[in-house]
Amino acid sequence: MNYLDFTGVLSRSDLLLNGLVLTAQISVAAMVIALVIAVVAATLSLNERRVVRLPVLAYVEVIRNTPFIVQVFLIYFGLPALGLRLEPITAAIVAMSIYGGAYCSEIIRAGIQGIAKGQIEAGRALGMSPLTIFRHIVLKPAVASVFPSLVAQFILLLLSSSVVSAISVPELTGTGNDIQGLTLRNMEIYLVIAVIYVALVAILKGSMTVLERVLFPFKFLRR
Amino acid sequence: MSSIERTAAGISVVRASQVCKYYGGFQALDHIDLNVEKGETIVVCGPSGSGKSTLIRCLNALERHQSGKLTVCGVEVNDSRQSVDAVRRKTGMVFQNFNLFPHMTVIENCMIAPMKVRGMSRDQARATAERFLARVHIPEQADKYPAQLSGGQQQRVAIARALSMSPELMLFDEPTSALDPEMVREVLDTMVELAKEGSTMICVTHEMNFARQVADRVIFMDRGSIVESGAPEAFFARPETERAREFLAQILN
Amino acid sequence: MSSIERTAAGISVVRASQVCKYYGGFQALDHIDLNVEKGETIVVCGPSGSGKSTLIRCLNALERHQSGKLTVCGVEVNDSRQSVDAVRRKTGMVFQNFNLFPHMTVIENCMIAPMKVRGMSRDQARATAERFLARVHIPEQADKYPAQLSGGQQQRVAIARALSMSPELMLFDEPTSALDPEMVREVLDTMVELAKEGSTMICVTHEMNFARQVADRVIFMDRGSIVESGAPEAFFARPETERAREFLAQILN
Amino acid sequence: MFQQYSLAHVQFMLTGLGWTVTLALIALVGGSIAGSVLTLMRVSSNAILSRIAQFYIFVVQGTPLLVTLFIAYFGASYVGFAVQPLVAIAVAFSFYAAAFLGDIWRGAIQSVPGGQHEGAHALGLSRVAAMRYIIIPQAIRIATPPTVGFFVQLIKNTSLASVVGIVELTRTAQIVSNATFKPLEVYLTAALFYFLVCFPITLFSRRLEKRLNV
Amino acid sequence: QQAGSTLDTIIQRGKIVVGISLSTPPYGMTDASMKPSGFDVAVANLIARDLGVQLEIVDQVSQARIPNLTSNKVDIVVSSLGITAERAKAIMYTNSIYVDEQMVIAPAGTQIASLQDLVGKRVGVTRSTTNDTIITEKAVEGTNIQRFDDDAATNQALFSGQVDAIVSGVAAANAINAQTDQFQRKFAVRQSPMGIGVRRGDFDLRQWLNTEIMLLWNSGELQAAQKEWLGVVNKELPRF
Ligand SMILES: Nc1ncnc2c1ncn2[C@@H]1O[C@H](COP(=O)(O)OP(=O)(O)OP(=O)(O)O)[C@@H](O)[C@H]1O
Ligand SMILES: Nc1ncnc2c1ncn2[C@@H]1O[C@H](COP(=O)(O)OP(=O)(O)OP(=O)(O)O)[C@@H](O)[C@H]1O
Ligand SMILES: [Mg+2]
Ligand SMILES: [Mg+2]
Repeated sequence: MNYLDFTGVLSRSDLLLNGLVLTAQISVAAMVIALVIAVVAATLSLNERRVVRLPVLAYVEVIRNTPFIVQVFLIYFGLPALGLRLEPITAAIVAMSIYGGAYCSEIIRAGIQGIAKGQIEAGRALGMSPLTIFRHIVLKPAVASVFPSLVAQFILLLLSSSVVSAISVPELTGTGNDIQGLTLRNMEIYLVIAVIYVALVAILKGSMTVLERVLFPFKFLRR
Repeated sequence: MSSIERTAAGISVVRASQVCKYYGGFQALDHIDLNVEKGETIVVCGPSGSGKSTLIRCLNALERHQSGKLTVCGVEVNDSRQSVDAVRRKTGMVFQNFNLFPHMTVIENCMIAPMKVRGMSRDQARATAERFLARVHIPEQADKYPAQLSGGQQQRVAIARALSMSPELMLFDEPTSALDPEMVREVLDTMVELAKEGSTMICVTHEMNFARQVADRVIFMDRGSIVESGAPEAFFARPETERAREFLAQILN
Repeated sequence: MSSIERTAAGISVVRASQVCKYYGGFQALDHIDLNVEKGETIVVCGPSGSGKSTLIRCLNALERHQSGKLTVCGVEVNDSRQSVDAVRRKTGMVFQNFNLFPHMTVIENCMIAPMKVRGMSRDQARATAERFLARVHIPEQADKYPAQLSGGQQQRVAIARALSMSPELMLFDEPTSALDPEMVREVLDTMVELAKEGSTMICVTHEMNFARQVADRVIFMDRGSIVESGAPEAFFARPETERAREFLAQILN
Repeated sequence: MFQQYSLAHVQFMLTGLGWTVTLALIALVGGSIAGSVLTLMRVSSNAILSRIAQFYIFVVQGTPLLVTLFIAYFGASYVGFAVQPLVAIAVAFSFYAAAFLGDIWRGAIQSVPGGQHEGAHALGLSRVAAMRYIIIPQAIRIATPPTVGFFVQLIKNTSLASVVGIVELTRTAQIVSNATFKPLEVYLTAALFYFLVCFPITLFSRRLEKRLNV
Repeated sequence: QQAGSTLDTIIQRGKIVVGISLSTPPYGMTDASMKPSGFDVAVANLIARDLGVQLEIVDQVSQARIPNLTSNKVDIVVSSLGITAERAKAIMYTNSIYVDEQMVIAPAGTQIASLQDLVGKRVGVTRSTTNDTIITEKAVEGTNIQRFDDDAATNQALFSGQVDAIVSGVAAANAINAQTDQFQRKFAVRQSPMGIGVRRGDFDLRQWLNTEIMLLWNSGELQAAQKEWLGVVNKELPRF
């Protein structure tokens, strides 16, 4: 077997394509939900009251300090014990969102804290309420300033989707493992998968660069 | 303007009596007494750390004084939400570092408060904003972002932004000290126009020519107290205290 | 000092002839001719973007000019490693933002170059550093970190650091414009002392009183060119060009 | 034949934890060495070297670690090396860590303000001396918190080494859960172990960050 | 490649390296003192004993069984390795050491008697196992097959109701019944013989192993191992 033979892998490219599409779908869904979770969690984590702050900090720390695979198992196999049964794909999206949300909330929190005090004072001096200041003065520049870190986190989230094959989601790595079981061509299949992931990451990065320019034109100004 | 007429002695815009402000154990304002009448232009000067910014910031409730009585634009400044909101709505503030909102265009900077605080429609707010941008002589920069402007232009936008709320009192905290020397003039010119049009203004600044030109009164602060206060000619010609003399010697080389 | 005597016309420290510098397509220096003799104090002024910093930075090879001939302290500035090293060793530079090394104490800031460039022993370097810290009047701050000092003190450390390499030419790029008004004086005083002790200095600054007091020559730049050059009294009293007149009117209010 | 979940299992998982930490340390050391090389390539003025490093970082960061591990583990034999599993894993993890550390450290070096380079050069310090005495000491302060943070990620990611035969914590959990049929309890225990190791390091990295920001 | 055959190498170095999945009870697992045990381990021990060499066990997940062999990580694979034609293209098999039956297992109350009854149902199986190959091949259109990475996950999916049925070996079914009586064996899908995996071209090693299997069968030690670990004794083993 010491030669590379891609025919077996390529003849099952339809399977791979399905896996790829599913990977893209669950990743994008998770990114969107994670971002919403992150904004809420970041906001709450900056609340003065400990009762509000502490649960959020606990959420973030527990997620950040345990392996993702364990979180996936607990959601898929553990929740039914509490009467909540999620389909594999739903469970995967939920797990990825919770996981990504914890990391992104740290990033967004840093962004919010990085907003110059003078910005908030200017808002106050204009008579704006705290909520108006947060929505109109703080949030957008905060997200804009940490956008590159968010993109990096989204990429890690995309890659972490390879783990959810463990709960029978037929995403890219899972499909690859299935094909591997059929063809026994492990090297070939992993090389192909690696190339696909790198391509997916490149596409994600590229579209985020464009999105950044559209959403935050003020970051790219030259006098 | 009704609120102003309600105050005791004619049309006082600011009445401070025995106002004290502490940061922890440090006393930043020490029994400040100050009256500002409608239409007056006051220049505040003094060495670094003397409490000039603190005073200005207490006037629009960005900082809260701990004792003494402070009435601004007819509103007594206290901890209540209504008082703070009312005071801030009636005062406009211009900061040393402009503090423009970098993610909004110039005109959006001037529209946001009228829309979100006064509840103006977008069109109304735009019309008002355009008017004030014209008044500070940069109507053509309306659609640029702050980062695309020079420092002097940015500070003029900040002035327009404050004016867009039609404040009864304008506060300036060293508005020209972050500017390149060539841009100082354009901002001072704008401020001179405002003063001559009859706005009530309190300006912390070291630009003594500005003080000579338009100030009705110069106030000299040191270590949290108002040490001297008087017409600019008198103040510059014959400062009463040793501290003021020293300070003027340094500032005027 | 031998290197200086080698130059053609007496003891020129800087000889620039037809020096041009481009950033991409933009011409930042346009055929600059400049001679500075040993012991001279030159003040460079001009509007923002006129190329003052670029000129200063070309003089110690922080930027590389593209055409023309530039000799500094007897060394022809070109791309060779030796030339760049020699020029930087013979010139000292003081920046607007101090650029002190935040991870080193004040005295370490002044010792690093003598030790690593001149190969001095630690003790020798410490003795030299102490001498120069005394000269800028802050010997007692030796063991503090830059962040613990005021802006004026930091800038004086930066001057001591540059002096610690015993440069034949000192370059200053707006050394006081990042300082609070009260600290400007202490730095200018230090510079005046240096000038009076006979150091060769080129200073970009808008402090016109400093220029009047110690400059042998004022150079006015605009759009990459030296537009005027002359004794300070003449320059301030009768600027020859319209551009210089405008500039002075703005600077001096 | 089928066992109650017991203290013996927990002890067995503790030996797995030992491997987990060992692997992470190996990766940190190997990754630091390779990461330093990448960092130097990345900040060097040689455009080709910089590009190569950039490409390497992009590809390794763009591939799931699981896939990288498989390629490293099985790939060696395709090109004719017979390597011990542990060696293959150590190499794969080091390559992986290098890509991230190289990126973190480049960022740290580049976030030292430009004025520091100029200050050093104006004093006549050579490029190497400026790096050695001025830039790198400051970059290390900037880079320490994210490096410690990445170490936590590394500890968690060693769970993937189980697929290529290292009996580390996650693999011990798999083995125990299959012997006891109690996956939930077992995985919760594993999660607790990971948390107990990772959380103090996270806290430490936070403290560092705070201290350096002052 | 080393000089001589793998068999020579094993004897010369005095050690045989055997790939076994230790997370596949009762074939490969760990005992109460966390030593490797199970049917595959018992067979590997017998082989090492008769070769007169030491035994080194390399733990491996099921997907890694064949790659480990083909990439020289192990000498042989004794790891509940079902014999299929596809796999036989990549590696060589010895004669079988056990014949398993693939069962469909489902909650006691459900009516499942044939492959047809699985249509519309979620059927769990461990990825890359013979179980997977067989159900993938035989399932009627409309069956929803869900693949998990190991038996623990597959079983857990059944217990937690995330799947309606699973496909598993007899021994694994025994293991489930030992835990609970909520689940029943519904029907057998197919019999599948298991062998020892050898690298392609290692004919003398395979020949030695075939000889060994015959000797172990005749001495009754193989049946004893089947009885002890799998709870079933095959009446005969297919040979080829
Ligand atoms: N938030 C704060 N907490 C603690 N002390 C403060 C705070 N703000 C200001 N101070 C202190 O109060 C004193 C007065 O400060 P203030 O900013 O009003 O001075 P200033 O006259 O505006 O000086 P400058 O000319 O430097 O702006 C200073 O000693 C300052 O250190
Ligand atoms: N690294 C660079 N790349 C491109 N253009 C530059 C660069 N540095 C300076 N310039 C341009 O060269 C011109 C001269 O710049 P320089 O910094 O010398 O001006 P200056 O006279 O020092 O101005 P200032 O008073 O604002 O410091 C400016 O138009 C500037 O935009
Ligand atoms: Mg102030
Ligand atoms: Mg400059």
